[in-house]
Amino acid sequence: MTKGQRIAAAAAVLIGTAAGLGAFTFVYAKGYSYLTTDPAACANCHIMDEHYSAWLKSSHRNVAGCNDCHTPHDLVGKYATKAKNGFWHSFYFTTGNFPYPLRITGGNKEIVEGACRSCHEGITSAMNHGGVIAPPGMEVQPAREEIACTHCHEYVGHWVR
Amino acid sequence: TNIFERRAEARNPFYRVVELTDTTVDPAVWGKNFPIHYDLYNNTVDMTRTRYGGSEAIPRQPTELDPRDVVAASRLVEDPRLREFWAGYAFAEDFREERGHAYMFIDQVFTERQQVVQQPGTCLHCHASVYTVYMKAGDGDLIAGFDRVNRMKYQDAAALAQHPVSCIDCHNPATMELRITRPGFMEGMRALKASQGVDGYDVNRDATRAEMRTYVCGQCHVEYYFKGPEKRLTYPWAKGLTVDSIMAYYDEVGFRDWTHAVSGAPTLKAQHPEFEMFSQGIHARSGVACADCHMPYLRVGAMKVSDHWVRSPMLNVNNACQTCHKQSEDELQARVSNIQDRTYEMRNIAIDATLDLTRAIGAAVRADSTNPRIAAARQYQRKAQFYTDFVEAENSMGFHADQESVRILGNAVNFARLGMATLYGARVPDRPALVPPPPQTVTPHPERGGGATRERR
Amino acid sequence: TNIFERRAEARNPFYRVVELTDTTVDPAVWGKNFPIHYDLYNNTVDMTRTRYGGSEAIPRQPTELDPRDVVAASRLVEDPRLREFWAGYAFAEDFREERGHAYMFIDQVFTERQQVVQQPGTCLHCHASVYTVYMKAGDGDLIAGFDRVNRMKYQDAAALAQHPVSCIDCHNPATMELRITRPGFMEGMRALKASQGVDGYDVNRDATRAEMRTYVCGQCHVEYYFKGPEKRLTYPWAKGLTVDSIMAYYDEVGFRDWTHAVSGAPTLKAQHPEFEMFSQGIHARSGVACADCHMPYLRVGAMKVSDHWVRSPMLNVNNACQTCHKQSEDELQARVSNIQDRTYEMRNIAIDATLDLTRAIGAAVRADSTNPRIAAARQYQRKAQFYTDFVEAENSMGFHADQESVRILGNAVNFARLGMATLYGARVPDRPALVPPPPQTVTPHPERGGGATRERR
Ligand code: HEC
Ligand code: HEC
Ligand code: HEC
Ligand code: HEC
Ligand code: HEC
Ligand code: HEC
Ligand code: HEC
Ligand code: HEC
Ligand code: HEC
Ligand code: HEC
Ligand code: HEC
Ligand code: HEC
Ligand code: HEC
Ligand code: HEC
Ligand SMILES: [Ca+2]
Ligand SMILES: [Ca+2]
Repeated sequence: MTKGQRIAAAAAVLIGTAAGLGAFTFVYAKGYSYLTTDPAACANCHIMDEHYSAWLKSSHRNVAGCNDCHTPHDLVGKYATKAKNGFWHSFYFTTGNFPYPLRITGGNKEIVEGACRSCHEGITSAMNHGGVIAPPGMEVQPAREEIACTHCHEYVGHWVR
Repeated sequence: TNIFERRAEARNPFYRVVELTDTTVDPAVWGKNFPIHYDLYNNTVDMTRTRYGGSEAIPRQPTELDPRDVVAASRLVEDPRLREFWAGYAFAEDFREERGHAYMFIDQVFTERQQVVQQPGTCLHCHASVYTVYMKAGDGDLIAGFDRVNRMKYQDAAALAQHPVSCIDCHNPATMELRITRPGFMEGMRALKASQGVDGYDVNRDATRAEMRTYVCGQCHVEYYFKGPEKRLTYPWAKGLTVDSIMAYYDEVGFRDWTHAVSGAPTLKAQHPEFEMFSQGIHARSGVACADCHMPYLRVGAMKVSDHWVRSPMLNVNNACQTCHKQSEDELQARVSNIQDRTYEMRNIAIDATLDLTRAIGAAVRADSTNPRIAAARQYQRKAQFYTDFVEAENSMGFHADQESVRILGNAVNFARLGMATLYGARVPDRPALVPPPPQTVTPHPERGGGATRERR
Repeated sequence: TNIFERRAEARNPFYRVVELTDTTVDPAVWGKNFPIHYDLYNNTVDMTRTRYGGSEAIPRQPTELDPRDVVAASRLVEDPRLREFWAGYAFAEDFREERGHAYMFIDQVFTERQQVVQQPGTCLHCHASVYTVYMKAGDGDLIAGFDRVNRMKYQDAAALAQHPVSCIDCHNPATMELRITRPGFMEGMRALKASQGVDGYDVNRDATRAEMRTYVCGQCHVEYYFKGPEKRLTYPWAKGLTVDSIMAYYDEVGFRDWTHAVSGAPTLKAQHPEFEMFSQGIHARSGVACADCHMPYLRVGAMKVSDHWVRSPMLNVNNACQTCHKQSEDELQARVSNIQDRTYEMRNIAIDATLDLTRAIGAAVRADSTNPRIAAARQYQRKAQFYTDFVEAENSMGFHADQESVRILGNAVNFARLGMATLYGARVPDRPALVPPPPQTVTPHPERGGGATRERR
């Protein structure tokens, strides 16, 4: 085999095993359920047990599942986040070195804040400076940063304590 | 209001009925655009006591000098020691519990502290809606107006104002964004930030929204003094916000509020340092703002609005605390009382300790005014009194910073102790203060988890 | 460990390899059934300093009397004032930072406090695995065995023990449930509960599991004294857990630990009152247990186990604190340091104040031992010293109860002040202490919400 063919074959084997292993993990860890919106899907991993049981007792049990808060509500954003988190989730799950107890990080926190606002647009409409629409010709300063819902409603999704 | 109204309410919460401009001082006009906020704002006329806070309505016989028929309870009646504590100063004549914002203007106009001494226009800075007054007096230059009104007699300045603090004092009329309108706070923050290495700080430009939800209250709930003949309202923050930094500042500029009538000590008066004390507490450290507890969200119809009925959170525990703390109302009230009882116990000890020293100095002066130890003893009284007064004047009775409040009172008792020792000629050994140990450099051990066995030594 | 192991682990965590009985004292045997717990338990040999806690390994030249080649740092070297503070008592000879549980037995056997005085068997109660020792000495009657060992010479009692506190001292061998094995704590809690109107309290029968996660540590981390000729270990809780109640108890029974060498005052020694101090803090009030911070859950594979490496939480911030607090490790460490610095500042002031009084009494005695004021001054030193020692001996440097710790030190400084005033003959006016105001009876106003307008008075 030429050098090129040899490299291609090696690459194929590599990709094949990776895909195979990935698929196996996918199936074994019930990864396929990850794509659904059923909160039980998250609880496949014991690390999520506490959040799942706390969520079951939360005010959002009947109205918002994990993905209603943890993925953007627009279709593209939803599946892009699923893909990103899906990768990192399985990566960390297998390597196992992540700080416990879990901390939500940057991007995922913004997604959650956005989710609150999309469902609670009505009740929070007055919160940003009274929802004032400046009269024509008057430039409205950007509402400075939004006040974070989690500043007060930190445990609304699941009170894991 | 049924579902349809709720839904409608949700979309454009507030109709613009009137045009609000930078000179619309009357809150009733703002109330046309924001009726809910205006109604809540008006509730500050209500007077209800809490254990250590709130205010009690005391009926009063109106007189020619003071037409008020209801006032807040007198702190001098509640604790008679305070008359001797402030002997020789206006606070020994009339000092009452504070009450709702609605009363701030009439309470200042008619307090007996106005009769015993000619107060300057500076007092108006925190007791009326003065944004428009300063702008007019300075022909559009806020700071020039501020300076001009400071120099006026109080009565003349008061004639220029009509309302207690109102919407225009905290809000930009066009965007309803929070803004700072008080020069005292602007200049105070600039000095504070300069001491932290940040020059040319402009609070309206640089503060975040979360900070503004504290700063709008810090415009007035602060320690202050009148600087120089121009009676310029100054917040003593050039060295920092702790009582120790403020004391160092007053010593450096050699300021005294008055000479104590009993001991002749160069004494300072502390006034309502809520902002300074709060800054040392765990809530401030956790990013909690004054408005989170004193103007919590309130659901009205389909909307959440900030509750503009500014009052003791103990009269509103459900909204003020329970969003962040899941304990019961009784438990939260018990926690606040617990903190306040400890502060109250130490506050009473510190007042006794300071008065013991004050009387001892008085006796020493009467015995022999040339006694060389008197000067040093008076300096200790100055410190003991300011540290004690700093907690006594602060209106949360320790809640805003529980450990700090009691640390300040502990230091006050020690200053009184050292003052007495100086007076008695007991050698006050100056010990090198033990320096706290260095910060923990070691980074915590990685989890050892199972497996890492060690033979036991 | 990969996915397969994780999944397997999750199903049945522990295999029963050996039979554990009520006489299996050796932790290594328990370790066969619970290898992970045993490994973690062994890590207490590790010595790492934190800012105010942990322990520093100090190399030492072994001698005939004391074969230890590593000890913890001496507190008397760190703060030389302590030698004078405890002048005339064993603690002035040798007092070190405490370190891991693994060392508790050898540290007690070889401390110089054993050389200066003949200690009784009572000391063993908190320094070795004594459950089996007491049961054997009492032929199955724990309390009888406890009483018998108390009366023995320490050296004879020590010969009966082999291990530091081990599994059997906190766990029922059959069910692994937590249980109390220390008579001192059983009788202390019975006295405390009786003072709260609950008679015949049996901690093993009546305590909840959550309480047990604190009580197992309260077996030893407490203030104590040896009562009567039978040297019975007694916890002074019959009037309550605050320093004020414990002081009142000691005054009532007229107990002193020793007569102070400098002043002749009837002085008390406070020892490691972690349980008492913690009970006054916000964490205890919120149902947080010692084990939540000092034995937090640790993820080992798919399982969660209580981390039996008992140590300073500052060496384990992620597990110890971040389950409940979202702040970063640096922020949480800064919060602890902040609290500890304030306590350390007041602790140093209180030691100075007490020593000033002690020296002044000593001088007065030398000048004229019949001086009638000496007795009253000595009583003030007794109070100032015990209140100061209560915080100095407590090992969290104020963290367990931040405001309470500083309140105690503030009172200590005041006792020292009053002692000096008594000595100078300054009239100490006994003022009626101001009683805190009545609890808030008014129930908070129902929301006024929109609509309730009031004409402004
Ligand atoms: C109502 C909204 C909401 C729902 C529904 C919800 N969460 Fe969350 N979740 C949050 C918020 C808000 C945070 C961030 C909390 C913080 O750190 O401020 C969070 C954080 C997390 C974290 C990071 C760790 C932590 O506790 O901060 C995990 C893991 C998590 N969620 C998993 C889940 C799972 C699994 C479900 C479904 C069982 C779920 N969430 C459902 C709002 C929600
Ligand atoms: C394959 C096991 C597994 C599944 C299934 C799973 N998680 Fe996680 N999750 C983890 C692990 C492991 C971590 C910690 C690693 C990390 O921080 O990314 C984690 C961390 C998180 C975090 C915080 C980490 C961050 O970076 O913000 C959030 C939020 C979260 N998960 C939400 C969810 C939600 C929502 C679901 C269901 C859609 C879910 N998880 C399903 C294993 C899982
Ligand atoms: C999928 C839509 C959805 C999302 C996303 C969502 N909520 Fe909700 N939430 C609801 C509904 C529906 C209710 C119940 C009806 C109501 O009270 O308005 C509710 C109730 C609440 C309540 C009142 C009950 C309680 O627990 O006090 C709060 C507060 C709240 N949500 C805050 C939040 C916050 C903060 C977030 C983001 C972390 C969030 N919600 C995300 C739909 C949602
Ligand atoms: C400063 C604290 C604070 C912040 C920030 C905050 N809330 Fe609230 N929220 C409250 C309080 C207090 C209440 C209770 C109001 C009442 O019950 O009258 C509340 C109530 C609610 C409710 C209705 C609960 C009910 O009683 O039906 C929802 C929904 C809600 N908040 C969502 C949000 C969302 C979404 C955000 C972010 C945009 C947010 N909150 C930000 C304090 C806060
Ligand atoms: C964590 C909640 C919280 C925050 C944040 C807070 N406070 Fe308070 N405040 C309280 C409590 C609780 C009291 C005690 C009320 C009582 O005793 O009735 C109080 C009392 C007061 C009082 C006296 C009220 C009375 O009834 O006499 C004033 C004035 C005050 N605070 C102003 C402020 C200012 C200014 C800020 C910000 C610098 C602030 N507070 C931040 C909780 C808070
Ligand atoms: C313009 C100055 C000014 C500003 C700005 C201000 N206050 Fe006040 N505040 C006062 C004065 C003056 C009083 C006392 C009124 C009296 O007793 O007549 C008062 C009284 C109070 C009280 C006692 C009310 C009662 O019922 O006893 C509270 C609580 C309080 N303020 C909190 C706040 C908070 C929180 C903010 C910011 C949202 C704030 N204040 C902003 C000047 C101000
Ligand atoms: C820096 C802001 C500020 C300035 C300047 C100021 N006050 Fe006040 N004043 C307050 C605040 C805040 C309160 C409410 C808290 C309190 O009473 O402790 C208050 C309360 C009062 C009260 C009601 C309670 C009492 O003390 O009887 C009176 C009267 C009063 N002030 C008079 C005056 C007078 C006279 C002056 C001028 C010498 C003055 N104030 C200057 C902020 C200020
Ligand atoms: C002592 C300061 C102060 C005064 C006076 C004041 N406000 Fe506010 N107001 C606030 C604060 C603080 C907020 C919360 C702003 C934020 O979260 O960004 C607020 C928010 C608002 C909002 C935004 C919606 C909401 O509820 O959060 C409106 C509308 C409003 N105020 C109207 C008024 C009106 C009308 C008046 C006069 C009747 C008034 N305010 C007087 C401090 C004040
Ligand atoms: C916006 C969130 C928020 C609000 C509103 C709030 N707190 Fe807190 N509180 C905290 C945080 C954060 C801490 C620090 C401990 C922690 O990190 O959990 C804390 C700590 C405390 C503590 C323990 C510290 C101390 O000072 O002893 C008490 C007591 C407390 N809060 C009472 C109250 C009361 C009473 C109110 C209402 C007047 C209130 N809190 C309102 C967030 C809040
Ligand atoms: C809220 C968490 C928390 C709880 C609950 C708690 N502690 Fe602590 N403990 C700490 C912290 C933080 C320190 C300070 C550690 C340092 O300075 O390094 C400490 C220090 C100690 C120390 C000294 C450790 C050393 O390194 O010198 C002892 C002993 C101790 N605690 C015992 C107890 C006992 C006994 C209880 C229950 C009665 C208890 N703790 C409950 C957090 C806690
Ligand atoms: C009621 C339980 C209890 C009793 C009884 C007890 N100890 Fe301790 N001992 C402790 C605890 C808890 C510590 C660790 C905390 C500390 O050192 O402050 C400790 C620490 C020590 C230390 C190590 C630190 C130091 O002080 O140098 C020595 C040595 C010691 N004890 C000796 C003794 C002697 C000798 C006796 C008998 C007079 C005794 N102990 C009685 C509980 C007890
Ligand atoms: C049988 C008595 C006893 C019991 C039970 C006990 N301790 Fe200790 N503990 C000690 C003694 C003695 C020391 C000091 C050992 C030494 O310095 O030699 C100590 C030391 C410590 C230290 C300091 C460790 C270090 O590295 O500096 C901490 C933290 C501690 N104990 C916490 C706890 C907690 C939490 C519990 C309950 C889970 C507990 N202890 C139960 C007797 C006990
Ligand atoms: C100083 C007291 C103490 C000692 C000594 C002790 N433990 Fe524990 N142990 C605890 C506490 C506290 C818990 C938590 C119990 C609960 O949550 O109900 C615990 C829990 C356990 C558990 C239950 C699972 C878990 O991790 O929560 C096992 C198994 C265990 N210990 C084994 C041991 C073994 C083996 C030893 C000796 C090597 C030992 N223990 C020594 C205090 C102790
Ligand atoms: C089991 C839950 C839990 C654990 C574990 C815990 N805390 Fe807390 N902490 C609380 C609660 C509850 C409060 C009271 C405020 C509130 O209600 O949120 C609090 C309050 C505090 C406060 C403010 C009160 C004060 O004393 O100033 C600090 C600081 C704090 N915790 C630090 C810590 C540190 C450091 C640790 C780890 C050593 C820790 N906590 C572990 C639940 C916990
Ligand atoms: Ca002043
Ligand atoms: Ca003792």
